[in-house]
Amino acid sequence: MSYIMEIMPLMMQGLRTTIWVFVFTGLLSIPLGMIICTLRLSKSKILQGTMQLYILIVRGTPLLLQLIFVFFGLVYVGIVLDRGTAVLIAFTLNYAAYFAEIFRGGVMSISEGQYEASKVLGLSKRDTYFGVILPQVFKRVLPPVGNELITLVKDTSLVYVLGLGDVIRAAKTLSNTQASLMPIVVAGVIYLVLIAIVTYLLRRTEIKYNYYR
Amino acid sequence: MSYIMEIMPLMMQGLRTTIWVFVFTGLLSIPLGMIICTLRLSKSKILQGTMQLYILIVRGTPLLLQLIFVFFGLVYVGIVLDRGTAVLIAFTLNYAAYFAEIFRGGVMSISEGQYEASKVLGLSKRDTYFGVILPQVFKRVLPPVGNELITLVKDTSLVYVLGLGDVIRAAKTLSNTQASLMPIVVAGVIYLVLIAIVTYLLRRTEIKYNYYR
Amino acid sequence: MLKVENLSKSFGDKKVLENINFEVNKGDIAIITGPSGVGKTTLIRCLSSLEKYDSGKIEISERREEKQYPVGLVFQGFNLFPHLSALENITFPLIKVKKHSKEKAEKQAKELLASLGLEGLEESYEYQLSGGQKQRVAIARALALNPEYLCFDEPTSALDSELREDVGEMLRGIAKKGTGVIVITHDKIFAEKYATKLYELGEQLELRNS
Amino acid sequence: MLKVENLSKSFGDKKVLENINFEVNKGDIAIITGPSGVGKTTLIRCLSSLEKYDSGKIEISERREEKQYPVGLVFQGFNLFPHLSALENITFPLIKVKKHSKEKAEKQAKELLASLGLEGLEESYEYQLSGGQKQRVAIARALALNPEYLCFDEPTSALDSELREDVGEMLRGIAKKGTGVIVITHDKIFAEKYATKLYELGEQLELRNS
Amino acid sequence: SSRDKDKEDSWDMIEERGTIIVGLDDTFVPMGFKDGSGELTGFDVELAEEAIKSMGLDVQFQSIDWNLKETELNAGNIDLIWNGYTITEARREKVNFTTPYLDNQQVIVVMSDSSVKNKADLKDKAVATQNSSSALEAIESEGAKETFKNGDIVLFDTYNDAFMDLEAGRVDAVVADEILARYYIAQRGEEKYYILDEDFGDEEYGIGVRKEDTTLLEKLNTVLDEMKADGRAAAISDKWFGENIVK
Ligand SMILES: Nc1ncnc2c1ncn2[C@@H]1O[C@H](COP(=O)(O)OP(=O)(O)OP(=O)(O)O)[C@@H](O)[C@H]1O
Ligand SMILES: Nc1ncnc2c1ncn2[C@@H]1O[C@H](COP(=O)(O)OP(=O)(O)OP(=O)(O)O)[C@@H](O)[C@H]1O
Ligand SMILES: [Mg+2]
Ligand SMILES: [Mg+2]
Repeated sequence: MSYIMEIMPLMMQGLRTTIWVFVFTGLLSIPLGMIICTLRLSKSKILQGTMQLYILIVRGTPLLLQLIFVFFGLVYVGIVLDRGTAVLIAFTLNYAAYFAEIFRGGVMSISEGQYEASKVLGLSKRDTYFGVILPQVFKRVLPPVGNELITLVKDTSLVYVLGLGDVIRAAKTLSNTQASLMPIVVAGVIYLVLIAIVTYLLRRTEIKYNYYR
Repeated sequence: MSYIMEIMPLMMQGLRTTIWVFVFTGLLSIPLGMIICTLRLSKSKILQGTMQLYILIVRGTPLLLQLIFVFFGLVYVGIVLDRGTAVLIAFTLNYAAYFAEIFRGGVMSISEGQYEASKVLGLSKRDTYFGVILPQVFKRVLPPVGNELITLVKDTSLVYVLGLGDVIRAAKTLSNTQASLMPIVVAGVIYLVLIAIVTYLLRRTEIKYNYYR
Repeated sequence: MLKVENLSKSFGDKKVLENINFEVNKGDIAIITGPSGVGKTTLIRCLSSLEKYDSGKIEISERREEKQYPVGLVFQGFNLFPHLSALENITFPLIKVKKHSKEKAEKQAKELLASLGLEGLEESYEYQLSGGQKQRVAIARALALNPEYLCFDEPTSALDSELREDVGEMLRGIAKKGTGVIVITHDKIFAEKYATKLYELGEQLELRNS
Repeated sequence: MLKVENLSKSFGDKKVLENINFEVNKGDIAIITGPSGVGKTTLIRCLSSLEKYDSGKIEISERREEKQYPVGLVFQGFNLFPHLSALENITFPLIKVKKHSKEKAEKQAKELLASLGLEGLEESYEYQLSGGQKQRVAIARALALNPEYLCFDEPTSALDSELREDVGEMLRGIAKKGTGVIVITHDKIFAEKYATKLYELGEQLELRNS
Repeated sequence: SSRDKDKEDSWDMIEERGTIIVGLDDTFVPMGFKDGSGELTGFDVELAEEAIKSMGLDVQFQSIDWNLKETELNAGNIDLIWNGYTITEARREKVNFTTPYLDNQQVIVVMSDSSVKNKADLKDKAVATQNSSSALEAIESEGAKETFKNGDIVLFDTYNDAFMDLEAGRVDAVVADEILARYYIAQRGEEKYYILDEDFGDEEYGIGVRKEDTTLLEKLNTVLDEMKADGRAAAISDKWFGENIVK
């Protein structure tokens, strides 16, 4: 017990990093993902193509490399970001691409009949999208969005490459100084708890959407 | 050009690691995921509970920690695995849990009517599952399975923690010795190509399943 | 007038409609019968511009000045919005397309539902409705918008004879007010009773009486 | 004999069936009519054990020695298997449940499809079929398995009158061979013509004639 | 642009700012690491604090990924690499080093019951070290890597992992900085390990400075000399190693 108390301050310091990266990325990337999805599905070939290229590059390369690129690479074109900003930009741009694809999958899974009904009722593209399609999409994408958020909790550990200390880095440091695997086990438990909380909140939201089938 | 030639040998060595981890994990974890999904949906409360716990722990903790645990932690109970085996075990157990949940989502998305029709036709549970549900599930889970495989390509870089050198580690090492970001850009391009290949194969499979709507 | 000239349509190799000619005036109730699989649904899907046709022409003269496409459709499979209640299925398009206030839309929707025997089901979702109840919500939703022409794909297939009469009377009502009504049905009695023009779709679309 | 005693069923607060009594013998064609939303679909879903009921009893005497549940059902919404062709929709259960060889199953399925006017559509998938064509595939799929009792939920709603006759004759055929047939329909003519027992479901299930 | 700024001596800028940013891998015991309470500590950390304070400036520590240390330095994110940083030829091409302040050896550590008794025995054995470390450079420059098992060396992210692997028996030897190796051995149990008499060469620790920062380099060298002369360096060394090993 006293052992746990001893390692807790550093772990908590790491936890703070983990949580802010998670919360801000979540809050920023979901709306951005929706915008990207909308542009990706727009009529304009240019917008479509740009978004497709963007999604391809972001999903086609590791977030770790993207972090390095945003922080170190942009310096070459005169953009010097501080560590926190670089992390948020890289994470948000990365996760927005994933969310955009999830939303797109959701939009395309809505049956043709819903579009046809909207069309013959004379609903505008806009009303169809926001009134008929998106509300049904939300229900369907909740599970994959949840998965992505859980992955995000774990991906936060990549901030180590910019020298930020998250839970895992704290655990590895402590494991190093104490030559023991115990801090790693503690880190595992911390993640489990975090993810249990996220899962609980997701389930509550799912229940809310269960009013129809 | 000669510069590219200089960094290529180490990059290629890394690429070999990336590819075998990807291929073997893919081949082993998808069938295992199907088995876990089946057990998770079985009638036995014990099996259900065990699988739920397993999925919770695996998805609730980072793969990085799982790798450390399998490779270093198991030594404490006398199980000494070689690097390759440890990597495959940790990756397969991890990805199988994700695939299991994707399959379960697919199974549950099949409309009640399909189960009811099977039931009144007198089809056995087994025939319903393998003849009616799974074939429809395959079509629906293809996109999320594809996403997971693309994530796998990138996750292979975690093998660094067991002392294996993949593309990213090669790039970081070269970037360090040459004080240049170029190797990192090259690594990005390698990933893009790998993922483009995976995406192409996935699209081909999707087209195959397009015979019905 | 809604006028169809030499309309042809195939799915791949399969010719479904060939040189169909046909016209409906406002105030008409045109009823189309014909064997299963002959192309009736395909025809009215072309009319309401859900399906592209290979050749021919569909002309609509004297269009009201509105953005809304002038041909409505009640689907064979209903296509209700599952996330909206029976009432909302009707009010949502009214509010969005007709720009009605919420109150006005709800008043109109409730009256329509009641006239189709659905009082008390305003708050039900699609999965809670019986076959015939879904069908009536779909009819109410289309009627509420009052399009210039309105197609019905087997609107009484899941209804008992009393409700069929109710639907028939409603169609007469809207026809009288100037809507052009086009109905597909297998119900001969219904067809004979309510048609002002009765067609049979076989190889060709033939006028049986008017 | 299939015997229903004091069957009651509600959805939440809403009582749908209350103390229903009813029996069907093998060889009967029991036809149930009744207003939309009264509970007909719910009743036969209980018979084929898709829905749990709150109280009462459903007894089936003289069951053949088979694992298969003895009451089949053709759904109001068809529920075809979308990943199987029309032919496979029929052969798959035949091969799995009746253990027919593939050849035998295909032969039987083709005959059935032909007798329902679907020759040439063996390889079509659900999305390629018209409303009435889907309905007939669903009927063929249920008939092929030859259950002891077979329920039909509005089996002719999407069919023209000629096909209705065909279906009616088929029902007679299987009833003669010893199947107990239960049909829900809104088609009075069909009901009068083919029923050996005609019921109307209102507050109660009343026998109209037999 | 910042690129041009990189080429200028940044001393004026540092003085104006009043702070020197020291980059370190905060998992690197005993030179610079975070203890359980999250405080940075270690020999190099204390030495740096003392030295920079006597230059009249504040010190700020910045954790970095060790693989990217020179990238961080040249991007201007940190001003110094001061964290058991071995002076090697390869690194000299990218950074300037202060005069060495510690001696170090690349020692070979095996389990005490190992059959490996000298360098020659390492042939066809599995050998591990840390990635991007000076030990790796030393091994490669001796051409020893090719003689190891599979003609390769096992590279871990931290020495801790390498020692755990040694204990598990999956590698036969670990090549590490002596100072570091002694710390781990003390932590994990002295009797379990054996340090071979032969090694992969002597080395020296220095502080890494940007090539263009000649003023900073000069001032650092002066301060270090003063600290060695007046015994402040010796005191810190005593605290961490029980003896004065500063040279
Ligand atoms: N899941 C449900 N939840 C709540 N109410 C339901 C549910 N399913 C059916 N109902 C209600 O039960 C009643 C009976 O439905 P049922 O489908 O049995 O009617 P039906 O006689 O088959 O009508 P129809 O001829 O229109 O198909 C209806 O009023 C319907 O609204
Ligand atoms: N997507 C499609 N691909 C191929 N064939 C199709 C497709 N949709 C419809 N068909 C075919 O076109 C023909 C006409 O279909 P349609 O739905 O118009 O018939 P219908 O007259 O409405 O019949 P029903 O009374 O049975 O609803 C049918 O033979 C059907 O198999
Ligand atoms: Mg049709
Ligand atoms: Mg019904």
